[in-house]
Amino acid sequence: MKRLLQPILAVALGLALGLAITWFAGENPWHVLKILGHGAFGSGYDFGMTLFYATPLIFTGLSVAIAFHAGLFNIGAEGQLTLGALAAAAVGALWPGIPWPLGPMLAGVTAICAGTLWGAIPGWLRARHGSHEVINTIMLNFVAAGLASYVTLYLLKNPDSQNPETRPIGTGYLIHQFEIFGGAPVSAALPLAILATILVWVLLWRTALGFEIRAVGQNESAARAAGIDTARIRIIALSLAGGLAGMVGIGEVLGNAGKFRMGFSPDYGFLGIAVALLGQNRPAGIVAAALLFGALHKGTADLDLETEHVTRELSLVLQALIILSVSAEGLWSWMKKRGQT
Amino acid sequence: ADFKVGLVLDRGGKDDKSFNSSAYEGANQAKKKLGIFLKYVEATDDNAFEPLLRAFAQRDFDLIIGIGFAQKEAIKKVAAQFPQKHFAIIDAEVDAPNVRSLVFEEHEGAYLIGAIAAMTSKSGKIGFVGGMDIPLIRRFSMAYEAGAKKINPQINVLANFVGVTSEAWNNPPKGKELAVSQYDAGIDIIFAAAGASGLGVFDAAEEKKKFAIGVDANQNWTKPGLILTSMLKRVDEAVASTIEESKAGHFTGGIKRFGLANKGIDYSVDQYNEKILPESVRKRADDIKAEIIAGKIVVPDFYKKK
Amino acid sequence: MTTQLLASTLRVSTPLIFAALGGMFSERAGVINIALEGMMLLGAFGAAVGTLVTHSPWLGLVCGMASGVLMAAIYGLFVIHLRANQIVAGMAINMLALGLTPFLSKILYDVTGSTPAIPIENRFQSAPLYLCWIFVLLSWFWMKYTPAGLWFSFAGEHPEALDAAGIRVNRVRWMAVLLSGALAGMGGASLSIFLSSSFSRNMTAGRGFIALAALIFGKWKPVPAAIACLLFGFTEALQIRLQGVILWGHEPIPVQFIQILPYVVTIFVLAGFVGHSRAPKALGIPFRRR
Amino acid sequence: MASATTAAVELRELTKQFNGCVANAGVNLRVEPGTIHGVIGENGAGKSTSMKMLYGVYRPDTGAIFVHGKKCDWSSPSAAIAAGIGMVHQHFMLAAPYSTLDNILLGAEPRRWGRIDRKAARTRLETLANQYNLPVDWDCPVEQLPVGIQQRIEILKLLFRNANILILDEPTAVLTPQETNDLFSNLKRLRDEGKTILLITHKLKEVMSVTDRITVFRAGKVTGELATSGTTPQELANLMVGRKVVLNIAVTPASPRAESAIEIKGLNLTGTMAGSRHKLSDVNFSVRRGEIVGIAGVEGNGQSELLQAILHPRDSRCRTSGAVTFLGQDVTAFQALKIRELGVALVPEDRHREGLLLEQSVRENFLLGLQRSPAFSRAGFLHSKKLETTVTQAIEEYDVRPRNLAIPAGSLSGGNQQKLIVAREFQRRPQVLIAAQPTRGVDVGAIEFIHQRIVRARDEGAGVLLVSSELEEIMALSDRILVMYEGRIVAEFERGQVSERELGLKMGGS
Ligand SMILES: Nc1ncnc2c1ncn2[C@@H]1O[C@H](COP(=O)(O)OP(=O)(O)OP(=O)(O)O)[C@@H](O)[C@H]1O
Ligand SMILES: Nc1ncnc2c1ncn2[C@@H]1O[C@H](COP(=O)(O)OP(=O)(O)OP(=O)(O)O)[C@@H](O)[C@H]1O
Ligand SMILES: [Mg+2]
Ligand SMILES: [Mg+2]
Repeated sequence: MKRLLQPILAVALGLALGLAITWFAGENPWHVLKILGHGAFGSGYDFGMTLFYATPLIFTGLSVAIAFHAGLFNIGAEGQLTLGALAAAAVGALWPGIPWPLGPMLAGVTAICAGTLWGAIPGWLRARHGSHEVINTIMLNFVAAGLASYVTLYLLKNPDSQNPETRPIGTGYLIHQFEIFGGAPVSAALPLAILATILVWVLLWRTALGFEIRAVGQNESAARAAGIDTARIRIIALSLAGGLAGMVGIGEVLGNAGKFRMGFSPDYGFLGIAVALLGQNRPAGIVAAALLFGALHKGTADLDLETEHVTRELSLVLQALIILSVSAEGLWSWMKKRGQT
Repeated sequence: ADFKVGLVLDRGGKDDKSFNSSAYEGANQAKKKLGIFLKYVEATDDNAFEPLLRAFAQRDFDLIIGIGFAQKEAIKKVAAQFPQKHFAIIDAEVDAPNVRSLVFEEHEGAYLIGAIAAMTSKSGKIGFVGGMDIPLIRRFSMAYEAGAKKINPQINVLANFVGVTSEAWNNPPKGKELAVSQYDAGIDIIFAAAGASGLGVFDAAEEKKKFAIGVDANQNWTKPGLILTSMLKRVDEAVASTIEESKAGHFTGGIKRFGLANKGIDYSVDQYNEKILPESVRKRADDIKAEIIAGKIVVPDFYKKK
Repeated sequence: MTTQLLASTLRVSTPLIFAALGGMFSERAGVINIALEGMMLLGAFGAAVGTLVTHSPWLGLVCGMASGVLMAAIYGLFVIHLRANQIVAGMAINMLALGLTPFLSKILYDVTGSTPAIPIENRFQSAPLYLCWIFVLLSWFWMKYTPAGLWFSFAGEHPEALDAAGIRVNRVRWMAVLLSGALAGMGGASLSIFLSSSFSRNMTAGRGFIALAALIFGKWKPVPAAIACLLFGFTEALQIRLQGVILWGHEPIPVQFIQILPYVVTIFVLAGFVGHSRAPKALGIPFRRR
Repeated sequence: MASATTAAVELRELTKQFNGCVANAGVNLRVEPGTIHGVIGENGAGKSTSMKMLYGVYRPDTGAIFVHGKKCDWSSPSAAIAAGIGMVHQHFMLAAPYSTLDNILLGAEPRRWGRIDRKAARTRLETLANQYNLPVDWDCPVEQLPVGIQQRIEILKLLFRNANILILDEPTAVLTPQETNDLFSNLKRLRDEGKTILLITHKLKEVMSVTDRITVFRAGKVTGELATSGTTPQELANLMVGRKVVLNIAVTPASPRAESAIEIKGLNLTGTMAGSRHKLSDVNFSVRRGEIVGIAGVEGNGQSELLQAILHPRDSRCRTSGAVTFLGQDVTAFQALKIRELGVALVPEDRHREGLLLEQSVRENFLLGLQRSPAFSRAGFLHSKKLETTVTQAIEEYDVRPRNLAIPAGSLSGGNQQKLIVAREFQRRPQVLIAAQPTRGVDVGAIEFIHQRIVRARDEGAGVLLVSSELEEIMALSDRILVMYEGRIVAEFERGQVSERELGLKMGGS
């Protein structure tokens, strides 16, 4: 009960703080709140956009969380998802003729493999050379961006566009988009994300491997004493993390754009860190946190449109305040203490 | 009631001092002149264009303008869903009866700028600093080099890029470092097409007392006496005229090109640079301009290069 | 060529050194500092505004420090007092700075995302270049020879021991985080009033994260961290000079490969020579006495 | 008689709860000035908690603390330190990578021009170290020092601060007999100089030999306060546990079988295992099934390295040459897990570091190392129902308190944590049992229990390798005793062949 109530209250508090700022900026907070709610959930299309933003955040949230359980900090989801998307687009652009069920499967697997590789590298470096995964994942983000830029400009350039993007993939690669969302690009990637969530839960809490991952994260020397090959587990965990982040590419390339676009991600990888930690690194929590972030992202975009003074900058401030107050563990006990005295 | 115009700006935002600023300026001029209702929004990411365009359409805006080529797909989709609304897009070609595509022949301007730089350079070395490595910037650099070579086939042209992610548009310190290294290598004029990073190039020019060239808007005033000229891209004119025609009921779809011929692209001369840009150079530049307009010079276009 | 490369290296590393030192203080005291980026960004903004108002880069620098401290105070409130997860709160601080700076510039100058240009005579010409190394030495001295430095180290390594020795852990951490904000603020200031002539949106462009990497690279010690910053600065400066150079054939190497060079070098250097770097043991763990 | 003077320390009705878990439920304690006062009690009885409240680390929920008759209401150790109280904690308060000197002067830095005057501190400390015969290396990072020395550092801390009320929480748990003797003579000397000392320990012999009065804790309460001269170890044990305890279990002689359990030939370590000070050179020995072989030695003479080497023979940081055979199989090319799967159980020397996942539940901790065994997993998937019933039975059988599978292992008291590990490892029905310091920091009741279990495992046919620095334990349990000194086996004795004194001398290298 407390575990549920606490985040809800915290969101409410963060929202209140943010609304206070919009009031300060000259808006009616009640009006702002209504726009937020309407922008995120008001229509099938709005809700669809919320889900559309939430989907990649589920993947990156899971990615960060699984590494976290192994005691590793994956700042590299951004690079992993970039490579995942790039790989999916490359397959689709190089062999556009591949028919439907085969195409998405092939491109999907490639995306996962590319992400996995990009996660395995820092995992291997950490396990075998002891170099810190935080630095390596940050560095690999930059390297991934460079590679993506090279591929989109030199190898798979889209001749019909000024955008830095690849040629479109074959139509056989496109995955199902749900119609009930009135055109919002909610694709089969959403059920895939839910499936991934369930699989991660099963892996972490119902399998021996998952137990070993958590054991290594909790106490490396105890895990080693128990016979667990900690180096191997670390590599596996970061590879899985990379694969999960790579799955963002499936939704983006096969379910939305139909190609790889440079900079398509509004920092999904970094937001994934916040999503994972807000969701307390638990799969269900991650889905909830991703939905919250998706709704905020969509809702605040509408604020810019609907109000006079609230710009996208203020929306960022609002989101930051909500994240801050949700993360404030001690706020809860502080409020309780206040309540008693 | 009022004629309602919605402006969806690119990620750079209203005050990017580049084509978003310019577009906003143009729309604002139209607002003052025609008394229309104007609303602008700034996109947070590439996936936000479509919902924003759609929101304008649903709220009964008469004319919706998307700024930047990144909105191409979104405009295409939304325009098809709202055939009775008018749309316009800057920098991209969308083939639909209710969409006007406002495209600029940047290569013509960059060619001219290259020629001016080559004429002014004493060292025989000129530079180019681009923001993010994307086709549009390649279009600039390619024509710039060709223009310079036209004047001086032996000239050395060095092209650098700030980065490969969108942060490259917002990194003045790095723009400055690139420019400093170019100036140190003997280059005496740098053409900056790098968004806010270009400000760093101007800072370097100021420190090294060398010339720089601005882009999009007239940037001559930022460092008087050091900005040789600016390559103008009249997004403001394009936006203002589109609004005007649409309000008057003369809206037409199709592609509208802005180049040297219709002064959509030009180079700037004003009180800040008339002293440093000699009469002879201006004269020669105007000749080249005329030749391009007349088709006597064919400017290489990166977009057409396959 | 070499002196220019050297000068460029020193310039590029300056903001990184300030920020890495800032990160050093808070992390050595046990507080993870992902928020460096945000503190730098607000510092850059504050410094630009301060310089525009006072026409003095030194006062501008002080304003930059104060802005960094302000951001650090918000961060400290959440991570020390309210025991927020330091990584989440750090990301949120970065977001806050990203949103707050254009918002404030809009209020102050009616321009979102940038400040007016600062005239050249009001900007630093070279002072931060030396100042950062003075701070490296001061930080080294501080950590090694002052009681507060010793407390910082223990707050990060074994806060219970510090507590048992009668020193309030959270006070020490507050001090470290605020100091961290001041230094990161100076790093930001050196971006806006030294390396360029105004504030512009998101002008830190990931430097906070690079500084963090340098800090880890330098094993959380001031001098090695500063040297790591120099390495990053050097690869960056080299990268700038390699762009467009034709090594073989007719075409220059694609700029993309040159751009990723610093990062690839870092990965190899780290794997080859540096090996384990041990984080302060209590890094990231809020302290609470019962 | 005592009430005439004011007590040095008086605790009145102290209570303290941790998230609903009652650690102290009305503790009353009175300590006369200039005495050594023993505090004993089972694991988890609340000894450490009440001492931490006295020292200001924890704040009491209710109750009052008086020091020299003055009511103290402090909220941090700094006030307690100012009042002349010093404490050596059960888990040392030393920051591993920093030097001895820095660890001692922390919080009491002598200053000069705002900087730490390390020279002055060193001069003063050298005097103290000579005076009390506590030599240490001032500049060495404490992590490289053996625990015995770390203990000295903790005591020097108190002396450096001029504390006159000294609290020592289980200071002897990690000491050799010789070191314990030295410590006690120092304590007596300090008492004679007028200091008041509170000593927590599980070793009844020690309380009997060094204290003046004793307070017994049970379940968060004080169950007795007696003069040392008027009591017996047996009485104390009974007061602590609340039932009769067998202090010395009678170990039946072994009937070793022919098959070997462990066979070590020419084992060497020249590598660079982190923190290891002693390499192994030419270690040879064997353990047959059905016997207990004890390895005696002062800690830090290569015992940890030996265990690492035989359990991780593939890791070049642990073993450089030599053969390791378990149950007749050469395992030098085996992964650690494969070795464990042969039927090798391990009670690690440091339960926090190597034995437990402190934040995970008791249930999960039970699974550690067994997660791949067919009993609990099938095709990689865990069998949670089976685990649930097994753990429920096991914690009943091994008396792990409280009987709650869901609480984190870290919230168990030390003794119960140890019992949890024993339950887990013995549950495998091991053929080879490696037990390192199996009763460290564990109360008499639990020691009795664990010793019984080890003997039972032997009688069921396991080969037992017992590593312990506790002479009594080695002497009582081992069928054969090997002495380790500076990475070598320097002596071997059969049961009953050697006296405690002689063994102590061998351990010291003579
Ligand atoms: N920080 C804490 N959080 C939660 N529970 C605690 C904490 N410290 C102690 N406890 C609980 O309080 C009770 C008393 O613990 P305490 O450490 O005082 O026992 P002890 O008598 O010192 O035992 P031992 O002989 O094992 O050291 C135990 O049940 C323990 O689990
Ligand atoms: N952190 C590390 N730094 C350097 N080398 C390491 C590190 N971890 C493992 N290694 C090396 O990698 C190899 C495998 O390590 P690991 O500890 O998993 O041993 P293993 O071969 O699985 O054997 P076992 O688990 O049985 O000890 C060893 O040779 C070890 O030296
Ligand atoms: Mg192994
Ligand atoms: Mg205790």
